[in-house]
Amino acid sequence: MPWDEGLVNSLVYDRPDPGEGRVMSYVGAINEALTIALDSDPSVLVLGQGVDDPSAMFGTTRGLQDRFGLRRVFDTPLSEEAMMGVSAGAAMNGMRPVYMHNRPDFVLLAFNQLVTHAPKFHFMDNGQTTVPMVVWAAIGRGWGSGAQHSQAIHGMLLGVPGLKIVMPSTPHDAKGLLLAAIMDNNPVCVFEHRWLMKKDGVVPERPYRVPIGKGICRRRGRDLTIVGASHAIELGAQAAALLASEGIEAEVIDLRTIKPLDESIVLESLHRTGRLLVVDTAWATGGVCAEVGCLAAEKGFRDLKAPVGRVGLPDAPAPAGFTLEQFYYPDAPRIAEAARGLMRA
Amino acid sequence: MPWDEGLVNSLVYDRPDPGEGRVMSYVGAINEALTIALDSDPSVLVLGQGVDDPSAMFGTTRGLQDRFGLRRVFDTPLSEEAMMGVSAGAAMNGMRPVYMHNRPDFVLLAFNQLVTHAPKFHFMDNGQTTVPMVVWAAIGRGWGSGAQHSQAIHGMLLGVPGLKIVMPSTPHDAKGLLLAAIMDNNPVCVFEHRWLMKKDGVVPERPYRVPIGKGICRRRGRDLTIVGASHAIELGAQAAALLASEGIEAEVIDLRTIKPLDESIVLESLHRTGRLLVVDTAWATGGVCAEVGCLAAEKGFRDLKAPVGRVGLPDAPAPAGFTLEQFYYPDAPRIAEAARGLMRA
Amino acid sequence: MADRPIRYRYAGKAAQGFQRFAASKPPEFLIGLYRSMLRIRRIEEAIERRYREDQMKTPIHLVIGQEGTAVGCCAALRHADLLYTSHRTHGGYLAKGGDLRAMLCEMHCRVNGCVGSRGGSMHLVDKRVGMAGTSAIVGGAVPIATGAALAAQMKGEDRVVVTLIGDATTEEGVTSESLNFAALRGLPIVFFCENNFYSVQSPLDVRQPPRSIRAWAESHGMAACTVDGVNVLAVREATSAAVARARAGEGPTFIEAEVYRFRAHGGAGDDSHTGYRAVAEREAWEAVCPIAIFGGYLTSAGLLGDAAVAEMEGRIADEIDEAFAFALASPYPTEADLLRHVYAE
Amino acid sequence: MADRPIRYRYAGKAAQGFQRFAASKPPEFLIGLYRSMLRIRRIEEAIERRYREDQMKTPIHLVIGQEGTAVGCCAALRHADLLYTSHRTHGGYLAKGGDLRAMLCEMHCRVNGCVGSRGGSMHLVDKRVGMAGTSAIVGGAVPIATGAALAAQMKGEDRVVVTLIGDATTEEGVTSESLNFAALRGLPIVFFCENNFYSVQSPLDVRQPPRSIRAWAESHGMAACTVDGVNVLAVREATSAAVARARAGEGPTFIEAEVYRFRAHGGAGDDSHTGYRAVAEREAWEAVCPIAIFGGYLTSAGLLGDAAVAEMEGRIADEIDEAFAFALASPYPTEADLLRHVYAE
Ligand SMILES: Cc1ncc(C[n+]2csc(CCOP(=O)(O)OP(=O)(O)O)c2C)c(N)n1
Ligand SMILES: Cc1ncc(C[n+]2csc(CCOP(=O)(O)OP(=O)(O)O)c2C)c(N)n1
Ligand SMILES: [Mg+2]
Ligand SMILES: [Mg+2]
Repeated sequence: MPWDEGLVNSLVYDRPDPGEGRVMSYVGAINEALTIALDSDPSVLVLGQGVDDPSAMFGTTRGLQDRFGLRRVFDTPLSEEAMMGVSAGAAMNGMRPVYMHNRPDFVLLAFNQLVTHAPKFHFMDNGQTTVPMVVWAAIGRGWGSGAQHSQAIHGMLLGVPGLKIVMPSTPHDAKGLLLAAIMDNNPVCVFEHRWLMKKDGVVPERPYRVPIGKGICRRRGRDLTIVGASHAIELGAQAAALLASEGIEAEVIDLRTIKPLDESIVLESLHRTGRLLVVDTAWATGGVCAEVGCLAAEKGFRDLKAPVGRVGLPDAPAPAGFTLEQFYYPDAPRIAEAARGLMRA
Repeated sequence: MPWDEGLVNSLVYDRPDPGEGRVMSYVGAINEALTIALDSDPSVLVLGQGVDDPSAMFGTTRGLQDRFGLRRVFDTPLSEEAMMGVSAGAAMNGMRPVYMHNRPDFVLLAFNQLVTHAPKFHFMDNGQTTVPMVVWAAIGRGWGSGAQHSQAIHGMLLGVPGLKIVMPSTPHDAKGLLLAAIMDNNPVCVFEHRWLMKKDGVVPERPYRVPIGKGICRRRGRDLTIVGASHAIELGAQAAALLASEGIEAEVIDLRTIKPLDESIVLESLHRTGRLLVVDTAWATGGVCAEVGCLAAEKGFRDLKAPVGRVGLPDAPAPAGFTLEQFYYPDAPRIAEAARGLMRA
Repeated sequence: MADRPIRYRYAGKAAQGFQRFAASKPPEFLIGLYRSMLRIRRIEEAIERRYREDQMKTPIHLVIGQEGTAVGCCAALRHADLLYTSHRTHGGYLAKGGDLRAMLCEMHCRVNGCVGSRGGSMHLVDKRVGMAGTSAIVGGAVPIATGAALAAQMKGEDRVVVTLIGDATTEEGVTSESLNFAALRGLPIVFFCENNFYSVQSPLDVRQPPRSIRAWAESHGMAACTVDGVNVLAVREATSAAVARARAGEGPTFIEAEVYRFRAHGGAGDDSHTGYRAVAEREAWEAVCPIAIFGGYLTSAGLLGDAAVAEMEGRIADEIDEAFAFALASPYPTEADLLRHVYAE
Repeated sequence: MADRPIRYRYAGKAAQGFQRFAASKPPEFLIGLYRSMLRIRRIEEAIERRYREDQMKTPIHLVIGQEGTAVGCCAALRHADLLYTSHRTHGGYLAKGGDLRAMLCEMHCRVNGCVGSRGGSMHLVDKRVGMAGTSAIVGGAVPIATGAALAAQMKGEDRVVVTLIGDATTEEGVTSESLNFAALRGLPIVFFCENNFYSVQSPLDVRQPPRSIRAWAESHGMAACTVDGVNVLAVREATSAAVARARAGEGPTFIEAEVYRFRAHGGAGDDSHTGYRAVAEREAWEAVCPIAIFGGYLTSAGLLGDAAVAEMEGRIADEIDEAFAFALASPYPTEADLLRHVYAE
């Protein structure tokens, strides 16, 4: 899919977290996390449509079945709702399933289990049961994925009590957040973005966890705060680079976890910069943009020097054709333009 | 369920829209809307679990099957996902189904059809097909409904392009919005609230539509704006009455439609009052509170004199027991207290 | 109003059906089954009677008339085996060895209810006795039970999972998905379907075409049988065979038992007079009350006398009185309890 | 790498299977079927060849090898009958009378594509020819087609609905739900299952236990049959019988046809070498290519000669060249197109 890849590769991105570790790909980092988890905890399972097929879930599950066996790494029927419930039931009885989906769109088939069951049992039975499971999916974009194969649904889940949602933006975090998610005793959704899959980054070899619920500052700046997660951080960082060349210093805050949200990292940055732009890979209406924007108005109001800005998808389904896609998806120039608007406001 | 009813009836509520019409119950108003729609348009269908049973969907569908026949008013199997798709397919082929659910929780089983299919077809096939269907559900609260029978899911759907969502607060609007929804050429969700079902109000006898996408001011006030929809308006109005006795004049804006949102009515009110409190029957995180709060910070920032406030459910599943329920659900005193906080801020 | 025609007739052998199964069983065992059914009946009757006093603020779904299935089924289980049910929990909970006090406390919204007043009647869970999970969403527990069976299989535990479902539950797609997965993996699970011909007030024939539920289940590739649901011994025998098969690693079984509920779907009292089913239909089934016919059989076989029954009744009545008194004297949860167990540590 | 063993073998009569059905048919009719299959094959091959040029930025799912089902099935339909398909749309669209130019424009992301570049290859829809709806969500179109059949039944239209599904589609719960509803209502619909033994790269036996898909469908209470999917005449005959039944008000039919796709699940070229299926398996099925064996039969029956075939090929090649040229010369959508048709008027 060269059209896509051309676009993806044109995104210049500074290596994050230079330090201990080797340069490896995002996919490799996920594969390593799964390997460590399977290796160190016999209760970990990896399941999902095609996790053992030649394309191996973008490569993230490559080799796992050979190494850990058919029992622990397995393909599933096309029954998203049941397999989500099966994962919850297994989790309630001592296993730690990692249920992987090619696309978040398919998770919508399982909302009854994901929303009304898995995250509520622990509360409903007064703490008798825990439901340590991971639901993993990679947001599609481009190459004509279209309206039914590119939905970013994380914003829909912000109001679901008992659920945690992480969205890594670097290979380092992809490994560390996935390990944290697998070891967490709650249902955790891990939403990846396809455009991150081939990025390289520095990844420590040892097992480590990136704490769930804590954001990180990716770039310091005094003029405004750009907040986001996952691929939005890549776009935000590019925009920040554009802005820097114009003398505007943007701080880039990577939420890493969107539920529970690290409110203080956002509010502290806002305190310094006074301006907030929220960027998300999903629709601008509702979702992360709305939540973080409202948070600023609610708890950071005294620091706000300008209106809150949001950059996300317009209120339309994703078109399939690549020309329409280019109008549809926000990019660094558009983010930078929104930031300039806030600076003028 | 007298415990519940005691609580419901203790809510004093001024009759809205005095004017043309008779006093009738909320349930009666819905029944009248369905009757008019079935009577005037042979393509209208009413379906749902138990729409023809003795309890008749809270009474809203009472008598419809006798009058319009088994073909047009019918019970369904327990197959929420398929029946949502059946409704969409029928709508795409000339019918106008009104698919009714006892509780929004059951709509979650059909999110694949509701989110990924019905609202996208018109866009995806370039306008060839329209999908005029109504998905109706009444939010549960109280009497031990618990975590799986009281979810208010409207906030999850705010980011779904192509969908409209209405939430009436009075019998007048229940009739007018439902008629507008049935005549609309798009999928429209109508979320009711159980606690409104037995309220009386003045309802014109004639067919009329309350326009989708337009809010209404329920009470004038200069000090702050309380925004909400459905049962939140009842609570907001009570809170406004409490506040008035202390000299605080709250304006109460009833959104009526939460998607597409009537931004201007919110922003105009905010322009007058400078303070915004959003009240919702769902979780305060994400959803309507976040969206309207962010809107204020984005487009009404210059008018904001104080932080935005939100009152909704805490980030926990609904407990079943009535003592816990009372701690869980916000009421007028709590809304008033939040308003006082904004006045002091 | 004239009664409507009888739709669903009992097809079994009533008291004539016991001899075949009773022969080889010790008297204490048979009397134990009788006592267990009688106890459930009396508990349900007490709940029903006292429900009108409004101390139990929870939706109830009585099993009066369906004691034969709950008791017969659980009599085939060991303590370590797991039971999952839907909304209709009382019979399963008690038959699985549940704690009456904990149940009544739950129904009275007390903090020492089996789930601390978070679940109410529809969500009785008690891991101490293998009452492993319940869902108020029809079909919701089915894949979860399947996942529990997967966990048992993977961990090599000598543990069988049973899930009690209703006839309408077979209409939910997730049930088909779960049967497929259970058959595919040869899981140690028994799907026990109590076909009581109604879903709330909707009769089977408006929800399913004339076809056999058993054959439908069988077509998923698993063993399946039908059993007379009013015959506690037949139920026990069929379940034992299924459980033995599961324990031997021979995979899942689906059991369909025709039964009848003598009361309304929910709440206290019968509702046949509302016209959705014939009063005569209910009466015809009451004539084959699972307790009365088994009692009759035991009496005629010389295993049970009036004195023994009187003693049983006395003990049960005392237990019930004591448990109610205990519940009514128990404390309510406090506000501090509300936010516990939203997330697991 | 040694080839893996063959899992799925052809069980039909190949060329010996035609005589039975051909006898009564006029030669033009038979030749028309051949031409139709050949045309689809050549179109698919051209798409495949040119796909590597990167002008078609859309995920493709070729039907090469499965022409017999698409053509045989649609040959039993009238213009007014409706076809719904999943992601694998090309065969159905062309066989139903679709417009090659509109299809190729769509695949080239042009504004005059059949859905204006909003859908791409997975969403070919064209109401002019009864290509009524497609979904890229497996099973997504099944209840929608069922709803279309409901509409046809209610409106008394002489219209039959067919939905083409895959083997994996029977694992989605919504399919079971839809079959139940169609059988319950005796809807004029044909569920046509192309069992090609794979879902992407997952073989049938890791997704379903050894059981018959036909028997499973039948257990829902509808007529069901199996047919040799490489025999275009047998497919046509079976579909005609099903359609006649539907038209006569005798309800739905499920048809299972065993077929094989010669190419990868998606994209250009075969992928058997990756090891998920045997190369020898593909080759064995290629030996019973639906076009070759039918061509062989027609030749041996004296109905088709080299010259006629050459002429056919020439015309088809011209049509294809012209349509590609047309597509490549067609305009792209503009930004103004993006937000059209989000909502219907
Ligand atoms: C998904 C879903 N749809 C609808 C309901 C409402 N509901 C609660 S119980 C019930 C009846 C279920 O019937 P069945 O499975 O036969 O069990 P029974 O009540 O007869 O024991 C229904 C429709 C629900 N709880 N969940
Ligand atoms: C609900 C859902 N799950 C998974 C997918 C990914 N997917 C796309 S096509 C496909 C294979 C479907 O197999 P089958 O129904 O047999 O059709 P075939 O591709 O063999 O024609 C899968 C799994 C999807 N599109 N939708
Ligand atoms: Mg039932
Ligand atoms: Mg297939």
